[in-house]
Amino acid sequence: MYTEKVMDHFTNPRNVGELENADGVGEVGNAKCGDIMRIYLDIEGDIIKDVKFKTFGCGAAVATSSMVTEMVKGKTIDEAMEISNKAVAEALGGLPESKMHCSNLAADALHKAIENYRDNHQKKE
Amino acid sequence: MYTEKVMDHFTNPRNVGELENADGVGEVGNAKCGDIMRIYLDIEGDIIKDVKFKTFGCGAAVATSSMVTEMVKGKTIDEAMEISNKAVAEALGGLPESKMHCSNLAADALHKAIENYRDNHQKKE
Amino acid sequence: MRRVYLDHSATTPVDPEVASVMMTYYTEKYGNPSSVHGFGREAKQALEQARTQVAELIGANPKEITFTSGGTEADNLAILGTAEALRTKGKHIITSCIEHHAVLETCEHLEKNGFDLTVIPVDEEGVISVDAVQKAIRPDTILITVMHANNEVGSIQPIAEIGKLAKEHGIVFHVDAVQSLGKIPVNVDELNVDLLTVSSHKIYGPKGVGALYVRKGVRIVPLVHGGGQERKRRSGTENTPGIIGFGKACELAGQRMAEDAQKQIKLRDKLMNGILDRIEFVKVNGPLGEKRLPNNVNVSIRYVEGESLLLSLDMLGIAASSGSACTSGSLDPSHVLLGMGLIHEIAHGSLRFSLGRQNTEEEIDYVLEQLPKIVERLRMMSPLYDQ
Amino acid sequence: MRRVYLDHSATTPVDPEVASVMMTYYTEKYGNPSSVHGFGREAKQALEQARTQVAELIGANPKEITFTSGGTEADNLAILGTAEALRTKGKHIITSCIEHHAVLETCEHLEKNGFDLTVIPVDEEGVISVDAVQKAIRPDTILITVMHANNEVGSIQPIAEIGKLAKEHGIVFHVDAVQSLGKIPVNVDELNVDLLTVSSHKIYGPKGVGALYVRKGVRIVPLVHGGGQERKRRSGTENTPGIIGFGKACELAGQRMAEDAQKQIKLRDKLMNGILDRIEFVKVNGPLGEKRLPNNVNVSIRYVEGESLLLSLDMLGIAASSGSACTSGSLDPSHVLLGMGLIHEIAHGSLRFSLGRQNTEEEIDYVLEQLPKIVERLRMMSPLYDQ
Ligand SMILES: Cc1ncc(COP(=O)(O)O)c(C=O)c1O
Ligand SMILES: Cc1ncc(COP(=O)(O)O)c(C=O)c1O
Ligand code: FES
Ligand code: FES
Repeated sequence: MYTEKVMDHFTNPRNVGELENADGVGEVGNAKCGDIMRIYLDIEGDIIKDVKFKTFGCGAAVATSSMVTEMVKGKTIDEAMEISNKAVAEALGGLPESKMHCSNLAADALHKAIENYRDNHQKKE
Repeated sequence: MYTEKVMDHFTNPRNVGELENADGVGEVGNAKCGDIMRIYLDIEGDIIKDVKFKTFGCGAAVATSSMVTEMVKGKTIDEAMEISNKAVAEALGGLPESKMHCSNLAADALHKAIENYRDNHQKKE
Repeated sequence: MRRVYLDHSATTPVDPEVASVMMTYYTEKYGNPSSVHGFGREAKQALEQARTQVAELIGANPKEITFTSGGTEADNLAILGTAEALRTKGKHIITSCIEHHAVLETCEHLEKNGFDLTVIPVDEEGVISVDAVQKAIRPDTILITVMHANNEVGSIQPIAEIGKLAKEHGIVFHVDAVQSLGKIPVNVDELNVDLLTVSSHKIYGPKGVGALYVRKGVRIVPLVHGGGQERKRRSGTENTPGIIGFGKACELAGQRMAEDAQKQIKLRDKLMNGILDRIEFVKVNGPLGEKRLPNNVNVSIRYVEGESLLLSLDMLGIAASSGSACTSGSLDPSHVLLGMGLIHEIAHGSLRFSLGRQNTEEEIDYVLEQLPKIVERLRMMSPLYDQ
Repeated sequence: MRRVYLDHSATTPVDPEVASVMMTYYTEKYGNPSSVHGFGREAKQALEQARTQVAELIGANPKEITFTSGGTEADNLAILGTAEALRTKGKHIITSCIEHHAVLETCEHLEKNGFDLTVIPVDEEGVISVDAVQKAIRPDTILITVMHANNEVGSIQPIAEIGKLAKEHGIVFHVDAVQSLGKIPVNVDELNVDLLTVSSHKIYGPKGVGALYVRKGVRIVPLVHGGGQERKRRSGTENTPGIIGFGKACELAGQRMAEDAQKQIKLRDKLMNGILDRIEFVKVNGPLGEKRLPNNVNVSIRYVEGESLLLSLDMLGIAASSGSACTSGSLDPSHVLLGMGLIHEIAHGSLRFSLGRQNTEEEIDYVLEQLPKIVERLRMMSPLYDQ
């Protein structure tokens, strides 16, 4: 059902955890299944320096969470905003049709965390 | 499906054939399936001395034909008139439910042959 | 006792290769294909491989294959499922008078429930005329259902042409290919069909498995509701070992079809000609040559009755049938033979031999040696045979 | 890799004795039971023996058994067949909120087609109240359909009492006994049922076979039309090897039931108590003791999600399920757990282990060793677990 890459990220998820004093935090619940993801970003200048996640969800949810943190590390926030759920699914070698919605979780949480950073940032300015 | 007795009478039917100058002949077609039986009787006094049959029909039709000829030989015609299709079927150790109608063929042909004999007989008197 | 099986149109033995594949899925790889774990995944994978094998044999896409519990259920799903899906569009259905009961009874069930049914007659060889179908088409016709090859007399129907007609008129076209599969080429595109029924136990696969081909875009309403298996078209835990066996049987059928046909045509003609040579007052039913299935012999033997013939053959170990297996328990002579214009009495004395992969020349010789004696004996008993 | 199968409520392996009986009927005694000849007769005989074996296990007469392609089809036949037979008498049907999809979806299909449906709730242990059924009965109620034991939480229902109610009101009573058969006694007279569904692959028989018990005198309209097999109740060439396997499985189930139950209750309680001892924030779903199936363990493990649990167990060779096998592909948490009042999040983290004949103490020890580590790992990942 899942690709090897998905299973790898599920078994050894990268960047699990929290960041104290994160610059941006995003949490979303998946409208379709009720699963939940939270993402933490440390941002320096425009660059995502560090990233961590916590996920309550299915195998695909965990794997996409892990994958998205890998994908954004070192990217600018503008670049990160461009990452779509499709791109995450592709990076994992694809997801079963019925599991495509799971990749929304990671992409949405990421974008929400960046927006949260921007909100905080703008306020500080 | 058929009892051993049915198969025995089907394989080695008794009294197959015709009687030239028979005292009574009866032929019936089975209303249900279109099969046909003809029975020939030689009668002396009231006693059935000889009997033969010809049948175009299923295994049960052949077996009941054979059985009925065995049953009537030596009987009086009144006794023979009493033989029911049920009695023939029982003498064969039973017939499958869907084949019970086949026993009508033999009983009906027998009764018709006796009536035919009575008709001839009465005319002669 | 010698046993000669000549009733392959009723059912076939399971090929040993097929049986051994199935065994593994009964006792070792027994997972439910809907399950997430490894047992489930290995079953699911094999299930999908079988789908591909079935699809390949009929030139379809695996996604267009819905597994069912047999040919009968697939016929029902096609006909009832289409009627339900299109009931607001129209109420007229066209079929033929030589269909299997799985089609005829289902159509008649719909007729009782408000649908209109036109039953196309056949010619004396048991072949439907394309013209007659064309004339039967009405603006409210929603379905044409016709068989590819007849199970009793082996007549092959002009499916591609009827399919062309159906397409021109935008009518859903269902074909029962239970008897043709594995014997002659069956290709859903060449035949222009929308729905096609196949059954496993007629091609050396297990009983209780069949499939309905549903062309992409064609909508049918399911018959059986539940867990939503088979893309919601057919609920119920999948009969994985059976389906896997069916898949394997399709693969083997594809490989062996040409060779099987060649061999069986030879035996068929030997048997048919042998009977005609040795027994008087015999009539062959169905077409000769190209328009006949490679494995079908059907003859009417005058003055004798079918069941008596069958029983007599059976006592010598020869398995044949009179009409189709399903109807041989009934009292009416075959609706197919009557539909071809045979009178009751002659239809009654008909015999079908259907050949299979394992039959040999010696077996045919044995039948040709025994059958004349049986007929002789029964004719001596027959009040109709006064010659 | 070690493989521990704890998903017997989804499906079971075929018993080797059953498989070997079936084999003969695939490759040697392969006749069509409708055929007149010897091949047909030997198949027919075995078919009828199987009917007797199934009937005996549930205290029925063999004539009251109709074979189908599985539990799902039997449920559909019971419900749709009764609705069709009694549609002029009334349109009201009663069922429960914890039924299998084969029942629920079928009832909902009828609801869409003009029938009235009352869905009875359950208590927090997953048990239906007889009182609630009584209150739901209307003058136009034609059918009550309720399961004997639930497939997810193992709760056993007060069937005999509901049956008594149904009888008093002259309402047809259907019971889905797919999960109880072979695990606890099932007797159609003691349970007061008119129709009862059983399935082969849950009791170490083959997939793709089931049966509907139809009490003498109860009328149902067939679902599948054709050759008129199964006393016209279910057309289609009989899956003889499958049915024969089912018959054998019923015989074995009758012999082994008491011993199986005793052994599995011990393992069940060891597993359930072991989990409660070793893992925090765990809740057992379903009743304890007598009212629970001997082989069912169902727990909700807070702060973790079901599929992640399953995948993690699977990587260690442990096969379990989350909800029923059929629903584990879907996104919604189990309708049964929600029906019992669990909130979405907790229902989501539920796990079912279902024991079988072959399971051992060592296997349970292995699960008890691994599961806490898995839960620990997943909780560390969970945004809900902040303790
Ligand atoms: C032409 C035809 N259609 C349908 C069927 C029914 O298929 P099954 O036996 O798989 O139910 C048969 C055989 O019985 C058949 O010969
Ligand atoms: C309670 C219940 N009813 C019906 C079914 C369906 O039976 P089958 O899998 O034979 O279609 C199942 C199992 O899937 C079940 O657990
Ligand atoms: S099912 Fe919820 S995220 Fe995958
Ligand atoms: S079927 Fe005609 S007499 Fe038996």
